[in-house]
Amino acid sequence: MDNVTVATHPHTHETAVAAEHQHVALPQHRHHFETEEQQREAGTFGMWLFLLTEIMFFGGLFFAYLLYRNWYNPAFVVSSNQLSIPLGAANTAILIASGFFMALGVWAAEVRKKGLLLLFLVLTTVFGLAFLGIKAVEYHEKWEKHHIPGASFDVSQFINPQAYGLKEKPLAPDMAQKTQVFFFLYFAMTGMHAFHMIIGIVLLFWLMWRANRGEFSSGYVAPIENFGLYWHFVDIVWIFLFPLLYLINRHPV
Amino acid sequence: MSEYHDPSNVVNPEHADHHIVTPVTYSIVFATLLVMTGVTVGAAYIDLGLMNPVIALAIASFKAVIVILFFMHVKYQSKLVKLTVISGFFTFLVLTTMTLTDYISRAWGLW
Amino acid sequence: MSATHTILNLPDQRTATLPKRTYINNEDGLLSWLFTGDHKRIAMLYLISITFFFFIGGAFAGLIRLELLTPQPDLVAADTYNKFFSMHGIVMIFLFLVPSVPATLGNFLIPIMIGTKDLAFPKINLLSWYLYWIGGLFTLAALVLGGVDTGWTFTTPLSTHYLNTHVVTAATGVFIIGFSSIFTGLNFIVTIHRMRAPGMTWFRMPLFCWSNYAASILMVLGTPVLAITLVLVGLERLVGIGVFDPTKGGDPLLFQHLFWFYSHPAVYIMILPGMGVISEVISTFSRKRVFGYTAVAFSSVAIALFGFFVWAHHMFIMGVSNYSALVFSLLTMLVAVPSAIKIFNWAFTLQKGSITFETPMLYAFGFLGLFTIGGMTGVFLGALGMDIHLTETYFIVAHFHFVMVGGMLMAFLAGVHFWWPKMTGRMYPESLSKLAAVTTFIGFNLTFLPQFILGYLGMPRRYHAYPQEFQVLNVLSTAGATVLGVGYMLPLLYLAWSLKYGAIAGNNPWQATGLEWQIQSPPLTENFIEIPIVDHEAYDYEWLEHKTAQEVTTVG
Amino acid sequence: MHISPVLWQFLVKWLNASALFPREASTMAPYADALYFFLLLITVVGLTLVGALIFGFSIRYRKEKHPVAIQVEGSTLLEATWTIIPLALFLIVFVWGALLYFRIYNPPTNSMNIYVVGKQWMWKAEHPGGQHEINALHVPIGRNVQLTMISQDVFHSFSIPDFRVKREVIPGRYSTVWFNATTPGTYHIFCTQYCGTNHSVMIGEVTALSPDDYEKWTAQSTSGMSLAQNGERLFASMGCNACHSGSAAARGPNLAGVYGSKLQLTSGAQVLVNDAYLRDAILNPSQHLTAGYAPIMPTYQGQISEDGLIDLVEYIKSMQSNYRVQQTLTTSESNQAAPTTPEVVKP
Repeated sequence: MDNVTVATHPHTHETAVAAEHQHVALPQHRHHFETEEQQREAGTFGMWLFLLTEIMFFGGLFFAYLLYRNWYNPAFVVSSNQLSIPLGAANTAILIASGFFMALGVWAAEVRKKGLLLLFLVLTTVFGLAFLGIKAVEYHEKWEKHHIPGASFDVSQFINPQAYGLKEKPLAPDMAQKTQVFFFLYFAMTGMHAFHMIIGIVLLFWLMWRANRGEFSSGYVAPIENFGLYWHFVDIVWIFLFPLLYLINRHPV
Repeated sequence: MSEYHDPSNVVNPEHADHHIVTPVTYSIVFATLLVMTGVTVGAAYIDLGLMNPVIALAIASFKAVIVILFFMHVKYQSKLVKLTVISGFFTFLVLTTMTLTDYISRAWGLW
Repeated sequence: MSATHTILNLPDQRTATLPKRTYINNEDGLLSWLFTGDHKRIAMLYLISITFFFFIGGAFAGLIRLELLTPQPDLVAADTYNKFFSMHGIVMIFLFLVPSVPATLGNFLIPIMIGTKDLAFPKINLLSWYLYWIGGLFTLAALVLGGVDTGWTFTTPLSTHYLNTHVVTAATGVFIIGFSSIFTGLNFIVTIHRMRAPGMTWFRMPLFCWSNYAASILMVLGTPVLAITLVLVGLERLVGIGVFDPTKGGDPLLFQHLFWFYSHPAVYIMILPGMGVISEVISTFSRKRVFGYTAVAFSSVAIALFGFFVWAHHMFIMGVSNYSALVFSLLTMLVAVPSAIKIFNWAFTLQKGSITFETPMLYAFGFLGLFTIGGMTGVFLGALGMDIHLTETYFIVAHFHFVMVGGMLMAFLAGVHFWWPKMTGRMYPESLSKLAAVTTFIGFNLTFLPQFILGYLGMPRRYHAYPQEFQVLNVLSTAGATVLGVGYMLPLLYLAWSLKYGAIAGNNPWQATGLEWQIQSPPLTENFIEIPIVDHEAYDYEWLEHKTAQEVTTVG
Repeated sequence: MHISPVLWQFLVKWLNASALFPREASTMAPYADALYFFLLLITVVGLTLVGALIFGFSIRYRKEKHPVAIQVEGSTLLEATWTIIPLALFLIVFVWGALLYFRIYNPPTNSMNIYVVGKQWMWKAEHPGGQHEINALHVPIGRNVQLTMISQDVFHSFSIPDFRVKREVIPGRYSTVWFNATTPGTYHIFCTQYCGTNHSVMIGEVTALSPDDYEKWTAQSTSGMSLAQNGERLFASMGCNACHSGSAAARGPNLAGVYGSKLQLTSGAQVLVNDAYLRDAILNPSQHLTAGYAPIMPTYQGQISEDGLIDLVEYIKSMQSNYRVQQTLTTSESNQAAPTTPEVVKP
């Protein structure tokens, strides 16, 4: 084998393997990949690496939340009680459903059913938009309660809960100021999450357009698969945000 | 046999065959996720003290794991992808624990 | 006679021609470059871009040194000076050092070295270059609109509440450049994992690939933390709520933690690819495989791994808990060991070799000396008690310039000279380039050795004016910077000259073993006519000899 | 721009001042320098070794002498050697450095305390006896001096190179450093952390005086009011004594004797009451609630300047007799006329 020089390889194995797999060359196959299998795996792996960066991106926020939650626990408890569990739980269910339809969409693409794929993509989008709608309702409520950090942020509700019909114990004035830290992190985290959702929905429309043209009906599923990974990752972020922001230390009810 | 040309990475340990997950599996996972969401909301209304955040995070982690394994197909992926996923969470853990060494031990001494 | 002194092996210049079809002339027109997916063309685009930014950053360095010629604040106003060093830092770190070797040499060579036609995601590679420019333009905009004076570290609460300069613009620039770097790293990792040629096992890869792989891991996992930190700084400036603001309950040290969680690994992002270059160069010019290949390969990975555990050594005096400082100091000592291993492995690669002293080798020798000093002074700073006196003085300035400029820039220049014939098909004038290497080395030492003394004497960094007793050393340093400037201008001139008038280099002027040297120079767009099968380890000079002998017999 | 006077004059000046090493003017300096020289030694030896290897091999194995390379895989023994020896050296450096670190950042008890407030761009030193200095610090030689430092705005860093001490001055939190000056003279104070436009102007001079001179200086430069006296006024004018009256029925805990004691908090934690605790308790009372008291104290965040907080802390410290850091400066008993409105209160 030593005298096999670099430039004179006969490619026997490759042809053998290719014949074995009976790949039909797809138009989406890029020239620098030797096989579609290699291209597909490279795509998946690349997408996962991108998701790693997303983990670390949200990781910084999660760490900030962890730290300040421990520092200012009473403020975090009462301000998290200001969030609506029914809305949050509904949103969780909606987002999980959206992810479910996305997963079905991947399956539909894999079994090359164009109609089903389109249907599932539409459903994914609809549920995604529903999630954003409910989020907007929640944001609006915070706006009305003056819970958006900044100049008009109002702590009186936390200092004097009885006046607002709340059963909670009043916070000391200095601790009440710290509720602003909670709401900042709340808006930063859910806002960053919603931003990812918006990007995802834009991409969904693009994918629907491509699916409609039949691009994913012949076994080329990488874009759907990789977008699915992204969409599920956004789900996972919410799966952690929901208990952290809404649920922990919910009592007293 | 290192000279063996393996363009599809078939003999490569980093390779895994493309596996199509069925809608049945997806549905089971979906149902589990919904049930777990219900459980975590319910658990939030019971005062368990320190266990409340632990339970909430445990359920969230469980949900995340099954999303990763099934919706994101990691169960059927190569070792490489599994390792990648783990390394991401590991690095997050490094960020958290190493930073916490500072915050936790700040209270220990005067200096 | 000269044949015994050198391994340079150029074809007969009277008959030599450049290959008919190369990646350079494959397509014509500016658009064919701006929309290219070819990793080699993108590498050249990057090379031009980072050279541009290098000289911008260098100009600021020159202005800084000029101001520091005299103790009085006489050349520029204080805030102008602050903008100078901030821009110098931002441009040099984010626009030059981080992309330097990976985005140029790495982009060009990694696919060829592992025997594939391109990086896994050519479009993302191009996107990365565009992001680099968008980020660069933001940075330039911050500069043109009036500058930014936070220093490259964006320290809160200074950057968030006390400055009226273009912090958000510059931070946006850095944020975007960060994604450029993420995409480069992501591309490398996927390519190295997924696209190696048949027979190219992990332990047959050139060490350049190993070190770039290690750096890529850091890029992918570290950079997003910088991104979120800058987002928070931006929000704090724009919306005005304090995650980092002590008056509102935030902790300014949290910023430091998050910032250095990226920015310390960033140091390894900058130096690791340079180490890869040095491995290639030293092996080639001593005709010998790298001593302890596995140790060098694994030390790269070890540096990358440990690199994530040591960031708080930038904060020893900043009020981190002292217990935590202990842990971080210990880990810092551990991360110094792999670098020491590398140095000795390189030195012993020379042993029993057959050494010649072409330009890349001179730069590599420069690297070894300067990096040893840079690394050892890093141990000074990692030692807790010593750090108290030395940190935030010129000692630390000298230390990281020894690592970044003495290390990385030397390695970058070694790499550019080493692969220039491959990238362009032309040779540069050897005597002139040797002169440049020596000039750079002398100028560098003259510039930065005095700064160690200044630092121990206590002169703080980022000072616009300083007490008079520090002047002599500062004059020395400025004088050195002048020499250094000449040393950096020379390659720009003769390399540009060589594009047209340089001798034709042929496929393998250095008689090196890497796959990149077995193809034509400049390479074809698709690199290889046929994907090679690799049946030998990296740095196998016996294989090369065998192959050459065979070619001679078959051709001749 | 001009290159001021003739260069050799500066050469003389530089060599006279300190050529390569700063003066050793505190008890800490020899310790720091010892480690520095050890590290220098390692560096020089290491550099010589690497240089000798490179030059030795370059000469011995250059192509003319050694035309054909002999391929060597590596050597586990050699590699183990240059893994273990540097590791051992670095670990020695780590231990040594850690010891030095604890020496510098662990103020001895009974050191005299001086407060330093950093702000853009000046240092304000406040002696308990009421001496206020800007960009200057007078200290006696032969006494342990502890600096309790805080920043009003951004990060600063208080550095006295000739004493080999430095510490970040942080907004919102006290940090401390200590030294014991050995030689009378004046030494530079630098702000070493970049703090904005006039960062390089934020320098000052520390003057180490012999005990006699120091006595003279304190007598001459007193403002007439000790910090504790200022604090007492502030305590009254802010209405603190309405709750912290010291009587058993008071709504706030009795502050006399609280400094230096262990306090049981509502949260269940036990804390040692020190300067930092007192400051935090004024600004964020609900997190520092003494067990048995209701969280009714308002926050004074943004209402008292750092100087005012220092005065209050000093006052509370002086409200008892069992605190460790006894300040028995003659001037602190000074009882001259004082301003009617406390200067430090900001509405």
